[in-house]
Amino acid sequence: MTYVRIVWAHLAKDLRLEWRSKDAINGMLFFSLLVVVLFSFAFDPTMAVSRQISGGILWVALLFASVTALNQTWTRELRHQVLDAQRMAPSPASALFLSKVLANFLFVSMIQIVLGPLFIVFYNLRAIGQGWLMLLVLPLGTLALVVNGTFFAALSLRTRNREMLLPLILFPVSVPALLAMVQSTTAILTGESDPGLWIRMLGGYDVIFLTLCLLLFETILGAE
Amino acid sequence: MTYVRIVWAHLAKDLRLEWRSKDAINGMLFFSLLVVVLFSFAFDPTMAVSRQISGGILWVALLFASVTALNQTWTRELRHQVLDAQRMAPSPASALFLSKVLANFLFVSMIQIVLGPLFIVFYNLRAIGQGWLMLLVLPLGTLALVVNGTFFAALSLRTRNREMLLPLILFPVSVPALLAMVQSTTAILTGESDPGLWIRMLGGYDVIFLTLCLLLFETILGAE
Amino acid sequence: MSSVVNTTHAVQLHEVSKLYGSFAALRKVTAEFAVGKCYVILGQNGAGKSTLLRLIAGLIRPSFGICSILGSAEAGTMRHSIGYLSHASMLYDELTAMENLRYSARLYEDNSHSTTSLWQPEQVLAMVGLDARLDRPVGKFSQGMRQRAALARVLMAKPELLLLDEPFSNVDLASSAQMLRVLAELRAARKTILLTTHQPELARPIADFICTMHEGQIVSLEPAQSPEGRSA
Amino acid sequence: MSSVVNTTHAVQLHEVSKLYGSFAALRKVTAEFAVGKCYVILGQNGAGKSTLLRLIAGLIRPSFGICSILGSAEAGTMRHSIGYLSHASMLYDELTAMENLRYSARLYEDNSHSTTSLWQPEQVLAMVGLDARLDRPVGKFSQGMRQRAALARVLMAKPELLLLDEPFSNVDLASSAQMLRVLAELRAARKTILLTTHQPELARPIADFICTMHEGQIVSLEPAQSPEGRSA
Amino acid sequence: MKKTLLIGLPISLALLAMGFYQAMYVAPTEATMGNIQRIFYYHFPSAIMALLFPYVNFAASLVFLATRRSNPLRAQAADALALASAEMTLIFCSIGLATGMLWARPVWGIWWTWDERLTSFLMLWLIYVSYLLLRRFTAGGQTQTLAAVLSVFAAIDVPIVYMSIRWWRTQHPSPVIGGGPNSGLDPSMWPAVWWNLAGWFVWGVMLVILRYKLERKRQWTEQESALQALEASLETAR
Ligand code: HEM
Ligand SMILES: Nc1ncnc2c1ncn2[C@@H]1O[C@H](COP(=O)(O)OP(=O)(O)OP(=O)(O)O)[C@@H](O)[C@H]1O
Ligand SMILES: Nc1ncnc2c1ncn2[C@@H]1O[C@H](COP(=O)(O)OP(=O)(O)OP(=O)(O)O)[C@@H](O)[C@H]1O
Ligand SMILES: [Mg+2]
Ligand SMILES: [Mg+2]
Repeated sequence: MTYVRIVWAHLAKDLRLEWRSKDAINGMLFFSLLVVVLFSFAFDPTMAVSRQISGGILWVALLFASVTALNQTWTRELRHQVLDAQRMAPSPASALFLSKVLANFLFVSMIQIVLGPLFIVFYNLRAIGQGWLMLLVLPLGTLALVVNGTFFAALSLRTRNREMLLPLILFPVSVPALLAMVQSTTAILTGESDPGLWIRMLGGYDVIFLTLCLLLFETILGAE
Repeated sequence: MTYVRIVWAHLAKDLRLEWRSKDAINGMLFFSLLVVVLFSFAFDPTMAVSRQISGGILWVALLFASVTALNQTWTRELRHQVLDAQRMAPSPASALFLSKVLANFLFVSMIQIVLGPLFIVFYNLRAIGQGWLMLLVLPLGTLALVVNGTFFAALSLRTRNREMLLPLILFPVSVPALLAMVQSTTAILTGESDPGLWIRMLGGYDVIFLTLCLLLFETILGAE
Repeated sequence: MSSVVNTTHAVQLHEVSKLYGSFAALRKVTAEFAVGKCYVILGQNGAGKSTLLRLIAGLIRPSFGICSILGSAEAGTMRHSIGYLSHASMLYDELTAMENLRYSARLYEDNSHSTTSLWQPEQVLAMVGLDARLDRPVGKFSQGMRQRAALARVLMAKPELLLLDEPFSNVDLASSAQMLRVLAELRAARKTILLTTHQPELARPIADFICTMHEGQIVSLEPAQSPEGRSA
Repeated sequence: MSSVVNTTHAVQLHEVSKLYGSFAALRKVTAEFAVGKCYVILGQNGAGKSTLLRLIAGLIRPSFGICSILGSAEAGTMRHSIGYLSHASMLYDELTAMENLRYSARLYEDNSHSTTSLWQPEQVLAMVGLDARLDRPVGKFSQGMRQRAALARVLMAKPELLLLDEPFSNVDLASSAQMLRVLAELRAARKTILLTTHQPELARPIADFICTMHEGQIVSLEPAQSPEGRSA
Repeated sequence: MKKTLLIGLPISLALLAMGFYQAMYVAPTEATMGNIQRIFYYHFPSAIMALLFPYVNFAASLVFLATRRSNPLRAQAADALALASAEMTLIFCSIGLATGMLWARPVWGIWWTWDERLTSFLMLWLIYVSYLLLRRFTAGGQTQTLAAVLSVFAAIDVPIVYMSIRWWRTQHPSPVIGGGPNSGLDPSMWPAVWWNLAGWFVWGVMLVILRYKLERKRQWTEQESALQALEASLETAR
């Protein structure tokens, strides 16, 4: 119970900060909109293959949007050395991590809710496979991105070239997740293959890495 | 002469800061490699159409890479309010801008020098059109990205969500440039049409926007 | 080195050194700080005062030597009873002082270790002389107001061991006096206080011991000229 | 308001107000600061001292009123002769003090406006009592060392008008004395100095005038008790 | 260090020379690919080595994480081993990639294909580059801890990568040999394989030991010079 309350305290703080400077979320939304438009410039959506590449486009756009957002997650903890206060607080470190994951999950989900329909409109998509499965793929994929992203953002927090480092360590480790996202999305959109395997893999990836991150976060935060 | 010396002073300072954290360059190189790999995960390069979409992929990758880099250009001026010192200095503001553009141009070019060959290898490309024209398209395109990117990074500097805002402003304004880059690259790679018009358009875009930015930068910097 | 009567010690340092590269910010510091006393740490710029406090706070680890806090030599076990005020405010610029305090309170309350309850945010803001109704975010405070809000955050958890790095810098005289009264009360309640400052005359009234640092060493640790009543 | 003999004025403020939202940080301030004098600005936390200095420095613009600097009411024309020390260091953390100064020098030198040459970085570091050979980046300085390096940057351009926001905070006593000697020399060279502080006793020896602020207004601007020799 | 070199260098050089002789002169020329196939004798051992050393790195990192508080000295040693084996992984991985690509160009007509083995091998390379980059980007006391944590992530990620790559793009025909490793290898080629494998193994282990000792020495001199600086400054203070 105490743990839940502490997670909530962290989360409420983050949401309030975000709310106060609302434009973060506005910005992310607009960002994703632009990405969709831009991509349809770069890749002619009327092409026959557009259905095949649109899964990739969706997730690459989301990946870059989240990296930009994730980089900022911890930045506010760095100003005025608030992070030192976090390190000194007696509350469990993993609660801090969990709350950040939740907050980021909320933000990226919000992007998706806008990006999804736009995508469908611009690319004239209609799922040939089981469309409702996307409701499973999207949250699972987002969680995969966000869990590792939040963790590695914390890891690169006190290094030189913070913002540079995050994608460098996040991308290689996230490859299986990205692959699973793209493949299951494509499978659903084209209906050519069964996304089941990929979705189960995403779920497994989420569970494994969330556990790992929760276990190791204390170590990361405590590192001098 | 004085102007050139001041530009050089700014540039030397930036290069020295960059050099001090030497790995920035390494990071950039690795980053571009990652981007290519990720993109080839997301967009199957073995597809028959890959030659048609690779122009778009190359530039979108570059765009994301430069946004990540550009976001950081001004960050170091913000810490400890160095920017206030810059605003108070009697040296011309446009010199500061020019030096930042040069520094960013160097960095993004460096990314390209790595990204280009990698792209060719991973996507198995061979230009059917006049390949040497790429040596014109790449710098011109980069300059277009960098000039506007640096300017808008400065513009969005003291707004709250700095990093989010940049792509928001940068993308719409860059659309003509992006279009020209993508089209000329595709024309060169497929040899199906003449890239001449697009290249001239890129050149014009560069000249116009560089002039505009140099003229307006003082205003931007001085804004309270 | 110190001539403290052997009560339990709040902080014991044994040959503690802190190196940054080949530069020694702390050099074989051996000292004991007794529970319930107020130590005023003086010394030139760069003498190592902040480094010492950060080390005791557990934010940096000694390169050599042992540092035990409130009887425990293991880092992190005594977090709930250490309060540390640094040069930086450790507050969120976008939240008001009240919001900052409420958030911080959550991280310290309901903790199985500590049985004492916390101060109410209103109380502690009054203690440092800030108006609790002020709805301006901390980022728009003046330098001195921010410093006082930072102190409020530290005091709220009612820590046993207070580490205050230049608490009076940028604070006006009236507020300094107010803060001193609070510190005097805390000392009376047998909290241990370690405090650095460049204005010794300000801190003298509450000082039990004056500790002088020079180039990474404690060169003297002596009872203050006017120890108020209580036996050292 | 002021009883300054009418020399040319370094700064003239006419009914200057600065609003943040509906909060007035400065309220109809009218004042004149004479060339070659040293003004010590006192006042509580949040009185508006920093706001006043930032306004004179041209970093923020008045909401109402006119502010003219060294005879020019247009912002930015007098940049080469204003030096401003803020709460922040305005230095690059990754460069050493020398490198920071050399860079800054480039931005001020060879300027058609100013004919006076700059100080050498070594000289100016010696003036504030920092070792020029120190090859540590500024980010790793102690708080007081950083403050002194920041002052060095400001002094280097030999500005006519010096705006110093709490230059002595976090600085040890010996260095404060050193800095005061430098300021006294500058005053002797007829530079104008505006200086805020919460340690009036420190600044008194060089003060020509004491200016007291309260809630966004200048409530008094009086000759200092012991004006050293020179006629006000 | 000298001893390692004295023992390791001759052995590995001898083995490698024998391997070279076997590969170039004794082993028969492959029927379809011709002499270019001889790259195989260098490609295969380095690829195998690149799959071996990550385990060393992982184990060492775990030891570091477990003992960094209780037994700092052992932790330091573990960290040195982790670093050495990571660098060795990267070297062999790069050799494997390079020889593979050099081979692929004449045989398949392309430098690269997204075959499962190639892709997962590339991922391994990427992960270890990011590991070493992290080590360079961080300063002071945190480097070792952060790197060890990343190493744990890598170790858990690599099998997942491998699995997912196997499932990936199975639809697409790829121009790669179908069979498993060594499927169609002529018995007369085996000696060359074994000699080279042994040679590269000894070579790799020797390099790891050397690098380990070098790193230990660096740690040691760093500590020593720090202590000396400390003592020296204490002297002048008196
Ligand atoms: C885990 C890493 C790798 C291992 C264990 C490995 C092992 C092997 C083995 C045992 C063979 C001989 C197969 C046979 O003759 O039937 C082979 C062939 C080959 N490998 Fe690799 N390899 C690896 C990675 C790579 C990479 C990264 C490339 C790069 C492009 C590559 C390119 C090749 C080529 C071109 C051949 C010849 C294929 C043919 O006969 O058609 N390999 N590899
Ligand atoms: N991260 C670091 N890297 C290198 N040197 C450091 C670092 N932190 C502090 N130092 C050095 O250690 C010495 C002591 O610094 P410290 O901040 O403890 O001084 P201080 O006594 O608090 O001084 P002040 O009164 O100016 O705050 C200084 O010379 C400083 O430059
Ligand atoms: N950007 C801002 N937005 C809103 N209010 C502000 C802003 N900047 C300053 N203020 C308010 O203006 C008042 C004056 O601030 P200022 O920093 O000038 O005080 P000061 O006299 O320098 O105090 P101190 O001695 O503590 O530094 C304060 O009440 C402060 O909260
Ligand atoms: Mg200090
Ligand atoms: Mg102020």
